[in-house]
Amino acid sequence: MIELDHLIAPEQSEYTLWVVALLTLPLLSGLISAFLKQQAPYGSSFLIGLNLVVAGFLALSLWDEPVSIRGSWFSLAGNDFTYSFFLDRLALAMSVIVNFVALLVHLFSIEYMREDPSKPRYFAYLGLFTFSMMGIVLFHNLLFMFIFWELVGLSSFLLIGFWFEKKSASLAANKAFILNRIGDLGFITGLMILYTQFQTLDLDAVKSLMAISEIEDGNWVVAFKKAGQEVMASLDGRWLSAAGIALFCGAVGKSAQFPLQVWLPDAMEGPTPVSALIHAATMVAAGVFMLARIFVLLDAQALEVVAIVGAVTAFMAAIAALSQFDIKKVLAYSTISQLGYMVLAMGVGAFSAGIFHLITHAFFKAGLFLSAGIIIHQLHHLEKGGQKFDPQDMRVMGGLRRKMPVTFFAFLLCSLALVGLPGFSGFLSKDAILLDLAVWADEKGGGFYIPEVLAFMTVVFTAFYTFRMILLVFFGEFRLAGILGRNQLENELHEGNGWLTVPAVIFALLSLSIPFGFTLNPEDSWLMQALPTPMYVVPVAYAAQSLLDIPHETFEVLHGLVNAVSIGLALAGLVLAYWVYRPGGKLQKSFIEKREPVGVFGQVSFYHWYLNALYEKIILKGILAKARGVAWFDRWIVDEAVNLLARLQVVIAYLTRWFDRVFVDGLVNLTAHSIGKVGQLTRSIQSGNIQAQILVTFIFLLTLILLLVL
Amino acid sequence: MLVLGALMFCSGLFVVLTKKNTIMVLIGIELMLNAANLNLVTFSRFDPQALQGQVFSLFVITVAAAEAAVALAIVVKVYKYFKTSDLDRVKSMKG
Amino acid sequence: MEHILSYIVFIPLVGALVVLLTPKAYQHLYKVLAIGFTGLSLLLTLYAVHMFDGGLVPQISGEANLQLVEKVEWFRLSLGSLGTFSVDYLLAADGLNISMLLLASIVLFIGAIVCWKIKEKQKAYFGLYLLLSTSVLGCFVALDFFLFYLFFEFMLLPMYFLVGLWGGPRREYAAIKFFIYTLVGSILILIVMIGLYNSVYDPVKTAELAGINGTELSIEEVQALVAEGRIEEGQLVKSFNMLYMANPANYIPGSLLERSGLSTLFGEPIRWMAFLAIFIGFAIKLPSFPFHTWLPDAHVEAPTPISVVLAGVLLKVGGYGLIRTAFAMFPDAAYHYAWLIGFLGMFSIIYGAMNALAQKDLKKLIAFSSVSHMGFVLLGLAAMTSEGISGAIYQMFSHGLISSMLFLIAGVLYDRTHNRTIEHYGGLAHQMPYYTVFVGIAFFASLGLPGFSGFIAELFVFIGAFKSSAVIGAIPAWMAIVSTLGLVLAAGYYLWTFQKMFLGKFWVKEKNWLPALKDLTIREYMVLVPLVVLIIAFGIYPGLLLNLINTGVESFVGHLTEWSK
Amino acid sequence: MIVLVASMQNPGGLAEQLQRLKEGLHFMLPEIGIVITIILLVVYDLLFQKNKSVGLAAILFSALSFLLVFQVLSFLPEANALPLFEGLVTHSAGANLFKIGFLLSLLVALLMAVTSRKDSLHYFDSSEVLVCLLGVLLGAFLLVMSSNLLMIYVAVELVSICSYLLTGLGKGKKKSEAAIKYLLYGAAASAVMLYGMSWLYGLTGSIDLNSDSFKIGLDYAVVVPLNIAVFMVLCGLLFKLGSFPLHVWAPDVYRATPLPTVAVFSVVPKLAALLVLLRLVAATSATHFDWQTWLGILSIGGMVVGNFSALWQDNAKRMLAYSSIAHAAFLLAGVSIMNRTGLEATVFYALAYLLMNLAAFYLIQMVENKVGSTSYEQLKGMGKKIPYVSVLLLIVMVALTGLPPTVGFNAKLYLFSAVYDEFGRSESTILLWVLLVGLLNTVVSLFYYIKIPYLLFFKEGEGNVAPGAYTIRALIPGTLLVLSVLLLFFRSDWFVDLLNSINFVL
Repeated sequence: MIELDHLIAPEQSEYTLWVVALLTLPLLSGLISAFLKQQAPYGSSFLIGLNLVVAGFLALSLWDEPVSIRGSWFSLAGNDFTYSFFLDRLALAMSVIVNFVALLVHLFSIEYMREDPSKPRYFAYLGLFTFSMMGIVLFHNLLFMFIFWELVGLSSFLLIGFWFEKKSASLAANKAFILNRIGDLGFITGLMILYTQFQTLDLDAVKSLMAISEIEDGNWVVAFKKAGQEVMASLDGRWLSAAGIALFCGAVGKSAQFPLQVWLPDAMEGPTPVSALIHAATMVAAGVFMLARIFVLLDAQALEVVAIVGAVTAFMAAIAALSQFDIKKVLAYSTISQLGYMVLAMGVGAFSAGIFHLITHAFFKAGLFLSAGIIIHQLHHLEKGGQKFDPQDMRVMGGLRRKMPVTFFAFLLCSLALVGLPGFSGFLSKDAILLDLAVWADEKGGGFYIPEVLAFMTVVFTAFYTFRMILLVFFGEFRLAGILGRNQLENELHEGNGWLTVPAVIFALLSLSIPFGFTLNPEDSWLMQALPTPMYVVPVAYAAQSLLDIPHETFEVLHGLVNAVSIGLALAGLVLAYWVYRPGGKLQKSFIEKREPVGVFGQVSFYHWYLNALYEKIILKGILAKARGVAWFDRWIVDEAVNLLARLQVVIAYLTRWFDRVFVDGLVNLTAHSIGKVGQLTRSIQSGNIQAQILVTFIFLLTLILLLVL
Repeated sequence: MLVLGALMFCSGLFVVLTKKNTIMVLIGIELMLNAANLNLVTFSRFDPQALQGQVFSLFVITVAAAEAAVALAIVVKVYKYFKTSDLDRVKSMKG
Repeated sequence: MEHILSYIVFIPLVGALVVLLTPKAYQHLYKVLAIGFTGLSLLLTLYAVHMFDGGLVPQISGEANLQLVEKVEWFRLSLGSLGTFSVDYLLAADGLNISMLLLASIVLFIGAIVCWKIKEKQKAYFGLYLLLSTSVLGCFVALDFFLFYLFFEFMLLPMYFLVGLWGGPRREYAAIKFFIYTLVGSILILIVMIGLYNSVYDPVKTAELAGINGTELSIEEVQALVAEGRIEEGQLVKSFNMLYMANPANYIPGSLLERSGLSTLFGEPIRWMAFLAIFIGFAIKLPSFPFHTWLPDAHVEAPTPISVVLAGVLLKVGGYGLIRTAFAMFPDAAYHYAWLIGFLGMFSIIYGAMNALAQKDLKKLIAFSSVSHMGFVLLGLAAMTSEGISGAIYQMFSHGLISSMLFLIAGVLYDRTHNRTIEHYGGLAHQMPYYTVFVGIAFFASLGLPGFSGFIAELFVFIGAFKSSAVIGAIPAWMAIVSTLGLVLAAGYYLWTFQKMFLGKFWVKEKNWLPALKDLTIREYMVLVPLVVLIIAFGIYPGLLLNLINTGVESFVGHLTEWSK
Repeated sequence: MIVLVASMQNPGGLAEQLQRLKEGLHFMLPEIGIVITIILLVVYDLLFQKNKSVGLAAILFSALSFLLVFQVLSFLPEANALPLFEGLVTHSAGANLFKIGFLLSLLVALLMAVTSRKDSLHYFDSSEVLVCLLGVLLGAFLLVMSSNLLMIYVAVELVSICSYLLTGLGKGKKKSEAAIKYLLYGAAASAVMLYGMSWLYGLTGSIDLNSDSFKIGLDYAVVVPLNIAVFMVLCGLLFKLGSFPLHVWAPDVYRATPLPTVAVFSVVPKLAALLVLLRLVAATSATHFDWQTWLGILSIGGMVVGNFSALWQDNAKRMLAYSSIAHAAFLLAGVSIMNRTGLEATVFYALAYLLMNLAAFYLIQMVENKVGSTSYEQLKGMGKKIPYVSVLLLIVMVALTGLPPTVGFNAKLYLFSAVYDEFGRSESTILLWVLLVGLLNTVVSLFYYIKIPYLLFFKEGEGNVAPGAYTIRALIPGTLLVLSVLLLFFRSDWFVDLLNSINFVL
């Protein structure tokens, strides 16, 4: 019988200090930037760079033998609440990537935020973010993951609302935080369930306990020893699936999955480098990372939910991206849709494919955002003389490739990766996902072809909106000049300097497929091999069929087909996009003049399926109205009820007094009438009349006697 | 005898309750007292130890006299202020 | 230092006397005195906590392993057929109250510092404040019901005057309301107290009185004798000792509240009705829906320091009372009504949050958030699991700190503009950046962000509540899950308030507030910074508190599970 | 008179009867003392023509304090009760305890009179008021001792008549009116009581409550007439107790008479009647007469009427009048317990009530001296002007409400405990209702008791205060009373032990 206390026994390693450093350096960078004032950018960037070195060192030295470090945080009711780091390849890869992206973004920001007076705050937030992100990556304990999960949410809140004087920004920040909170409810519920069953939240322990737990007539039973005596924990089996789904809710919030994805587009209110770091490369990927961590704990039902949600998200977002004007919005929606791919991958059990896509996406999407950032930055410089325009609106752009070749180059490469054309990283990862998806669909059959269909349609749309973006931004003539009526404007526009371009170019180069292996078959990519898909540990009765159990031939058979279809679809997308938005094409013109797309499809797409409307106009309003109702209820019903009691007492008092004085007379008059036939005092018996009082007293006593004696 | 006592008591009570004139009321009270006296005296016939009742009644008579004296004094006082001994008119205090 | 608890409790009283004796000419000294005396008792409390050994497992239903005990027989009455009953002066600490004592001393000290704003009738004010301090502190360490009730009742008058004399425009209404409400509660408690000490005897003293002990009798032996009815009632020593009351073996056979007693009233077992009565009594103080309506008024009208003390400590008396009396003495009834209590807790959480969502007055909002957060306490208690109970206690502690901070920051704004309406401000972050930082910290702490003490508390309450159905079956799991909604609502009302008041373009309703709207003063830092430090400290190292309460909670839960069947 | 009765009772030799009387007299010293004081006063009043007040006061206070000391010294808790004068009166420790209380209250009342601006003349310019007061005192003394229907009647009448006079003395419409009403009401009540007594006598053949023939007679008596008779007797006592439903006279009388007298009225006759009632209950408890239910109902009625009527008052004096009705009801509740515990709880409550009430009246008197009236209007905002007295008043109000840390709390606690205990024993619902209504009424009473501090401290008043601070001499008694109210909370065991040591013979 397995002993819980052994599972969560403290572990040490000579790398502990390094890990701690890896975790805390970013925090430090955040803190110092508060004091460095104007030097903050360089200081914090340096520390992040340092951290990258640490990460690299750890990655190199621990790549083949993962280390786990564990200690006790505190104990409650005999349960040890442990903290534990687990540096397996996943964690190492993630920490390298996070630090890498963070570093480049820092450098980029040095230029991008140069004029902003509150730079220190900005870099402090960035540091805080990197710190909490590293927390999620390094900790191997659900409780700690949740803690840093929330901290990430906080830092994202702060960064989105960085320009807080913009109402829209602060509102977007609130939205992001609250929607994430909703997701986190699920996370907490998951924690409750797992803790109730296993009495620990340490992932290692949870996994090994999950491995020995069984399903006995619908009950999820696990037996283990704790502090010597046996513990026989048993819950209704449905809680097992519930746990998986609940934890997944956390991912839904964080990685902007349906139905909580609406916060991500608004999050673009934040500075563009932030969007690159947080809302493209790292934080939103945290959901996927978390799914990867709990991958083996998910049972069939949970996985199905995950897959479907992922597919739906990918599709919806792709549709939404089709008709946006704001370049960042397009990128945001494409991010959502790509995240959808990753989640879908996890859902179908394509663990390594999902991670692979996460990583490739991190690079090319960051590249896209940075390039977009350059454009926005440069356009921003054109604002002068009160001539306001929205530098993110693609309708003011066009023909930029002439003036900003480097940016164009970077943007193009990243876009191709996004579209997923052979030779680019995106191709490999997406191909892997689609292949596994196809196999999964074939295995399950029936309605499970729908995700596949959605995923493949998404390929077309992705290609379409990507090229639409490129065409609108870099080709045709520079429309802003026309709008502002300053013909020489184009000459004032010029390429961003090295601070800006270098990071973008680096990302561009990383979105080629070479870094991941010179091949067209994702199987051969070293990263895929480095991160093999693990086996599920959930009880067999509930476990899904693992892709590893499926004979390799199946994949071989489908591979060519999937390749062909996806490439074909992508090209179709390109052609379609070119046909619609080619420079001088009248569709492009007509489109550009329009304030917003027409037609049902256009509207649905532009308004992202009206999700916002649904949430804000209906649900939120409803809740607020209900709140007011409750407040009214409290004030006028509950409170008044109390006051009423107080009043009631006064009423009683009045009644007694009435009884004491008035009723006396009433009775008196009454009796007086009756007696009055004999005596002649009917006229005048009034209050204060002693006889009356005596009389009533006696009557009262006599009635008492009658009541009690007889 | 007892019946007579009871009758006296009731009539006394009745007088107390119905007559408006203070003096009459006092007389009513006298009646009640005397009813009690009557009882006492009557009962003391069956008294194993002799005559307790009769003694009691003697005391009652004495006390009653004292009471009456005080009462009349107060009535006079009342009459001084209210110029009447009619109880219904004697009311300066409400409630 | 064997009388340390007495010192802690009565030092403020001494302070009150000193203040009363100090002539008006020196009234600038009053605040110094108040701070000094509360500070002194805070120091002693810290020392007591330092001496407190968290390793000892206290016996909830007996005096074993009590710490810092002071027990003197106060008086002993022999009321004929009621038998003798003895009232002890019994102060002691165990895992259940040490944390509350610590909290009380801290908050009272901070409250005393905040009192510098009070300008008029200083003598009376500080006298009453110190009086209040004594009664509150006493409430937490008194383990004799009579003594406890004395302190409990004695909180009313100072509070009544502090709210009624130094409060806001509707202060009198608020004060009366508070008074009446709490009095109703304490009357209910009184009924039960009478019932209890009439049914419970003190085995030790009984042994003495009954003179059985030529050879010293053990408690068990005495209990056995009584159970066999070999000691007639006249010889029993009825006890006010809360710990003895918690032990079913100390109930006189055939007494109304005897555990196995079948004596019923209107068809319900009297024990259950007694539990309900005492529960309501403390639920009013807590407060829980539907007994909470005094809280918003009292908070809104009370001056800042009093709001701080009210939210920081007085509410906790309710929770502590529930633990110490209702649950410890009536485990079976508690178990029977756990569903109801849990539901009330859940409902309060959401109901309070919904109310807060609709408030326009900052203080009202905070008040309702208190209702919501106290709901967690009820939920955790109803769970009857160690996680739940620890969570409840932790929640009381952290809410004590956080709500104090919230009321402080509300006070900061009110001092400057005498206006607390949320809509009247915008973009204060431009004007008062550091203030904004503290507000942000307070808000995020209160909405349960990890890293702050509130998170730990709420997490444990949830876990415990969920676990309950699996281990003891007190409340269903869905209550925990539904209650999590409270987190989102909290995020909602705090963030929107924050956004309305502090973010966006700078804007205030009255132009003449502008000069007043300075950033924090050094005094305000002095009270805010320590709170922040504490909140974070208890947030990232829960062991600080848990090491004190763990054993207590464990044996308490053991007690519950043992007797709730 | 004594001779007469004695000779009636046993036709033994006159000599040993006289012997017995002599022994008896020695126990009657306090009463004799009072009588002597009365005579002294009258004589002094007749001898001297002008400014007698000093002398009168001197005589009075010296006499009273002498008596008080005497009583306290001669007070032996363990003393067995011994019937005197052929069982006409019984000399018992319980009675002595009450006597001490009476003396105390009379002293306080007279101190009030001395300090009071308005009334001091009225009290001390001639002997009559004082004589009446002493008459009341004497009556009360006899009443608490009397164990014989005859004695009860005579004592009650003595108390009553003196009270009528006290109400009537002095000028003013109100006084005379109140007096006549009081008198008629009282006379009627006592007449009824007497009639009841006569029937009791008839049914038992004895007027000596302790005599065996009385007890035996009760057992053989016919139920219904007996009950009616007992009830009629009860009426007279309720009247003296000023308890529902024979309370209607109280408010008017209280309003018409000056505070010191009210203080006496609200304490002395009440408690005397209480003790007699206890005695009567004890004597007739063996019968089918269901005391518990009757008293229970009466006390519930009293609590409700008293408390809720008090809510309406706008004058501290009348408020206290009604509150005294409520307290009388609480006492009845205690009586209705009908066991030793209940008895002690009741006596404890009675004496606590005595203390609190005296304190309350004394302090109200002090306020009146400053403010000129006891109407709420005048009390407004006095907290700032006369802080010390106001704080004392606050404490007393808390005590009357029955909250710690005052003796009022213990009193209520013990009373309710006793009720609860008896309920636990007998499971009789009426007791439960008494308990619940009682507790409820504690809340209700808070409303009007707290109103006084509320007015004193919270309200801003324009009422102006008479110049000059209180003299220490005036402050000391009030302070002492309040202190005792507090002290008896912290050491109520002293008191209870005293009660335990006393063997009440009823």
